[in-house]
Amino acid sequence: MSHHIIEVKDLQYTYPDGTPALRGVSFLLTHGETVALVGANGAGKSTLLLHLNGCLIPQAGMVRIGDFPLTRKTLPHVRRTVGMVFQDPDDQLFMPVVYDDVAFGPLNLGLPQEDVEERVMNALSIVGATHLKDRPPYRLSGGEKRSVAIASVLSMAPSILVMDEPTASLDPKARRQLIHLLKTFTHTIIIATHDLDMVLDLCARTIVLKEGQVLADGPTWEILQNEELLDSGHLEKPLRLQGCPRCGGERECP
Amino acid sequence: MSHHIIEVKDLQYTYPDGTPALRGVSFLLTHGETVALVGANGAGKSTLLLHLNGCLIPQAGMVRIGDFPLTRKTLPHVRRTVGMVFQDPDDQLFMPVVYDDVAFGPLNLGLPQEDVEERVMNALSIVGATHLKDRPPYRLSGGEKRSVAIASVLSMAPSILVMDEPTASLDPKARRQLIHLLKTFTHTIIIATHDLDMVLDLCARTIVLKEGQVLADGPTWEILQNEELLDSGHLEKPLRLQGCPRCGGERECP
Amino acid sequence: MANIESSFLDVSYLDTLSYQTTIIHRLDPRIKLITTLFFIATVLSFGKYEIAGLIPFVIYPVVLIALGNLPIAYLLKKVLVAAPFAFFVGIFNPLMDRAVLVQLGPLELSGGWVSFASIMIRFILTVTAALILIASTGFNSVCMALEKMGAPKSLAVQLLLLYRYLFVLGDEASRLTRARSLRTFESRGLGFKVFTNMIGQLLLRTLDRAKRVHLAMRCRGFDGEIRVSRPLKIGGRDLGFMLGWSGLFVLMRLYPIPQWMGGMVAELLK
Amino acid sequence: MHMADALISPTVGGAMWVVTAGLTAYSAGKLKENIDDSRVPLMGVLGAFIFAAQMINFSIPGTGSSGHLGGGMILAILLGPHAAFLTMASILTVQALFFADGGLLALGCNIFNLGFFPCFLAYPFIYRKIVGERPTPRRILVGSLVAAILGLQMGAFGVVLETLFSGISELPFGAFLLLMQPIHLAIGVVEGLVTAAVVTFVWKARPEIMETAIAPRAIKAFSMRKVLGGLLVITVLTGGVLSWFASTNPDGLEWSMFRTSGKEELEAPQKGVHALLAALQEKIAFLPDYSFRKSAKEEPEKAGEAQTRGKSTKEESWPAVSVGTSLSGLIGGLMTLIIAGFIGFGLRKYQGRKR
Ligand SMILES: Nc1ncnc2c1ncn2[C@@H]1O[C@H](COP(=O)(O)OP(=O)(O)OP(=O)(O)O)[C@@H](O)[C@H]1O
Ligand SMILES: Nc1ncnc2c1ncn2[C@@H]1O[C@H](COP(=O)(O)OP(=O)(O)OP(=O)(O)O)[C@@H](O)[C@H]1O
Ligand SMILES: [Mg+2]
Ligand SMILES: [Mg+2]
Repeated sequence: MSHHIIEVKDLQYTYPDGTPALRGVSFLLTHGETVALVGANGAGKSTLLLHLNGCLIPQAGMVRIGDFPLTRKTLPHVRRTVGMVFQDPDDQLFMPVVYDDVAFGPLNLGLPQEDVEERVMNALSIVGATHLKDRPPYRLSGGEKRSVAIASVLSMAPSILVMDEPTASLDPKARRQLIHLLKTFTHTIIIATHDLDMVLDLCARTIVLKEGQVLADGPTWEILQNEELLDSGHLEKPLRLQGCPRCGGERECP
Repeated sequence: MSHHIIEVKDLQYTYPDGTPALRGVSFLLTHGETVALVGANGAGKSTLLLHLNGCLIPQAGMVRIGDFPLTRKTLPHVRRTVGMVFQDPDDQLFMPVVYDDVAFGPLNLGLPQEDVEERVMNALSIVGATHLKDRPPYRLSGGEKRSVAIASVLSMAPSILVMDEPTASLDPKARRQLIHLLKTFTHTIIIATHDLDMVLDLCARTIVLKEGQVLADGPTWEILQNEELLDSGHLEKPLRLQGCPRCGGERECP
Repeated sequence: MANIESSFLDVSYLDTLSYQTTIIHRLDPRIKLITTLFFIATVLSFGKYEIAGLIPFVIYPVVLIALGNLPIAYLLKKVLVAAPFAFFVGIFNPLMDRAVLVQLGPLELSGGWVSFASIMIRFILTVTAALILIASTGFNSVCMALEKMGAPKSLAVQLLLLYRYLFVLGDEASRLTRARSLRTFESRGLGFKVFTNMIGQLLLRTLDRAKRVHLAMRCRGFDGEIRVSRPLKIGGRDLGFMLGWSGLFVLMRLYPIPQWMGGMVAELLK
Repeated sequence: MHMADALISPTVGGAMWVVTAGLTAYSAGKLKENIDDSRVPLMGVLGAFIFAAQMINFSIPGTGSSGHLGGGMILAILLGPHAAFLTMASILTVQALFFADGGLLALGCNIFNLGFFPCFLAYPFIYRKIVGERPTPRRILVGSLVAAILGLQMGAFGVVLETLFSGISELPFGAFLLLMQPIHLAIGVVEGLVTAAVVTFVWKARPEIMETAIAPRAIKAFSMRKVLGGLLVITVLTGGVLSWFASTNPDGLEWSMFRTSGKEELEAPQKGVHALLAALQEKIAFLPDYSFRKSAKEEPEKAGEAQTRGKSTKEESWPAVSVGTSLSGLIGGLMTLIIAGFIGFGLRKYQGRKR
């Protein structure tokens, strides 16, 4: 199914104030892949993600989602295909109660009432948040907000999920639950994050960005072992691969 | 020096909308300790920290900083003793340029011009941010903002540092630099965080909060090994103590 | 204010321009503020049918743009964007005032057209002057200047804080609109109800932020007064700038330089 | 509905500056009296909020256009009149400086139109009276709607008056009024609805915020009277001083002729010291009195003078100027522009080389 493909070719973007954020990024994601996008603060991760669902239109280069290159014309199609989960769920949850929020997208798609209801309940049950449906979003905990934000995107049945730092400011258990949840998804997923341990758990492939360019793109395990590469990308080994803080011993992996 | 002591006794706090955030918290910190405050989202960590420097006044129970119980009268003294680094540096950097921001506290203390200048430059050089002094805060990167926020507190020469999630949304290298920086401090430090690996590196002692009460209080190493306790506190073992993601082998510590 | 989002970017860009260190940028902000105000007042003091006398005043923006290394195309674009109100009110002049004022051979110009042209020239001059002020001084310095010149402290502090959080909240708002636009199709879901929820949400977050900012300020000894230690000094060069320009403005106001030059050319042609 | 610099005379602009400066000082003083230091950051951040909120818009059904939040009323409700006025002043300053909305000289007018009316009249005398001590959604709706509409109507009327007094625009009073008021009726309805909805939202989500915002500083009627009184005094004073100033100038008609025709100007200084001084004195007081043209015309002698100079058909007609002088003006203007261009170009070159 070629419509789950994301192709980015020599993408460049400079913010109107003159900050160059992307200086020629290229990669190709195929159906069902879960890919991590890592890199230093300001490397351009968020800017790149904003291109994938048409929040930003390429200044130079090309983005293709499925069969369509991203242009103003194909925008509605692209937005239906790509679902974006924001870093701060507060940005995403603006309706008075959770149910309305999750129903917002499907309603705007013009679906009939019953379908909407089914989609909403379905999305909420996938993230395990059915019991929250009548609560106002601004009274939820951090982890709950995150789940609802994901549900509000899932209810639009996107084929590709784009997430910006989904584990930020979650407590360890909520983080773990999120990871388990994402593992069950069969979507094509691209995650920008600083949480390299999550990357290790979720993503087979990793793309390292540095100053708006792709520094490396390959199997997660190899990239996250390459200390030189990590260092140049302002990263470090995932914590679980680092030495034990007490005895200082390196972990040997058979 | 008893003025580096923090004593909290049966502290309770309910938000105006009726949310009970603290339901009787007690502990004692002594001079030079570095203590972690961990717990689930909504456990009351931030609320507790806001009491330590008098941003909130106890509704019941008592907070004592040094020799003085915290009341409206002792507030100025307490605020000089306890420096607070907020979770979102944007909340803390409210002046037009970095220099002004770091100078804000000393100027309010009524110090003469030269002393202010010295303190500002000193604080900036401790966090390695002297080159940023003429930049407006909104143009700094996440890690730079964090450093400047710390400098703006250090310039008031507090004896106790209180930090709320200092590593949130930093890239791995910036996080590591922050940890190194904090290691060099001899202040009494209390850190609320979800980053248990940082706790392992920095704090000899850990306090676990759950639903506004102290669930455990003791040596970090013991607490972070106690799986049952961690689970009940919505936490998990620090990543470096977890099984290897590839071979699944548990790390054995001699 | 049709496109606020791009206005935000403009703010950010103008702000960037003000970080340069040209001769113009280094002048004392108070001097630039006063000179700008004097410039505007002089330009506006001309009669409504004046055109020729206004033209020499172009020299002020031209020189400042050149010396301050400011992008002229960008400034002109900004002026155009702001033009509609002056244009729509001014365009009534030709309709109402049809008496012939100027006769150029067979061409008859009514007073209305002359005064309309005059309005547009004033508009261009005054707006450019204000934009140059901000692009060569920076907003924070203008605030400092205002405060030093006797504006109430609370107003100056207001301006500083407003400017500081403009960017933070602007980001928040643009993320909110972005999130909405991602889930709206064929402009469904852009209605009033959703809008007020978003504004309400943004307002709640703003109030929370204001509370946190206040706490952060209090933690550092804030007692209702903001102290800033940034001495401003007016030197000889600053005075020279102000007096030189003001003198020139007065001269250009008093003497119709274009008429002289035109007259001279006419003499020569004869 | 921002007044633009290009449309006002220095007299009107200056007078309104003085008035707003007075109001600002008064508000700042009031604020200082009620020491509550949490208000300072709140004002600043809320000012930024108004800008941010304007980025979010909604589509108005059936019109294809979109609306957004204006701000004055909501600030008054959340902050009280004095703080709201100051915040409005800072918002308009930023708009004037960055977005070229209005202008520096028109800033006084704009702060008055968009700040004074909603904060000091519409809020205390309309909104507060309707909503009372115990708000209900219905009262908030009615109060916001009426207050926003009337506040904007007053503001629009202010724009009309200021434009009229400036005399730069030829728009007749009646026509301008008929243009401005209905437009601002529509804007006011939208503003009122938005204000009501947002205030209700906050009031339901966090009642405690609204309580602290509304309860403590209900302004008393007597202090309002003082404001209005002070305002009146300032207006009369500045108006008086400025009109005296303006009346010492020659008639607008005469002056403009003087300007457009270069010859007379050239000749003037040649008539000896006496004439020179007189001419100088006329010009130094450079506040033009065109703004008072209507009243000037009523003075028979001056009107008569105008008639002798020009072959006027009706009262709006102006003397035609001979081809020669206008042509020389045109040529001279062009030359000035070219010279200015050269100077700019040269300076930029010079700057570039220095770098
Ligand atoms: N709205 C904007 N205007 C101007 N510059 C911007 C804007 N947003 C981001 N930038 C700049 O673009 C660059 C890339 O930013 P981006 O947000 O994509 O980085 P990031 O990799 O997501 O960083 P982080 O890990 O901190 O989220 C940075 O230098 C940043 O300062
Ligand atoms: N301003 C407020 N008004 C009402 N309730 C609040 C407010 N701030 C926090 N709470 C509630 O108080 C409880 C404790 O919140 P607090 O912010 O202290 O938790 P926390 O441990 O810091 O959580 P996190 O890890 O997510 O930062 C939560 O239930 C929260 O919803
Ligand atoms: Mg990012
Ligand atoms: Mg917290």
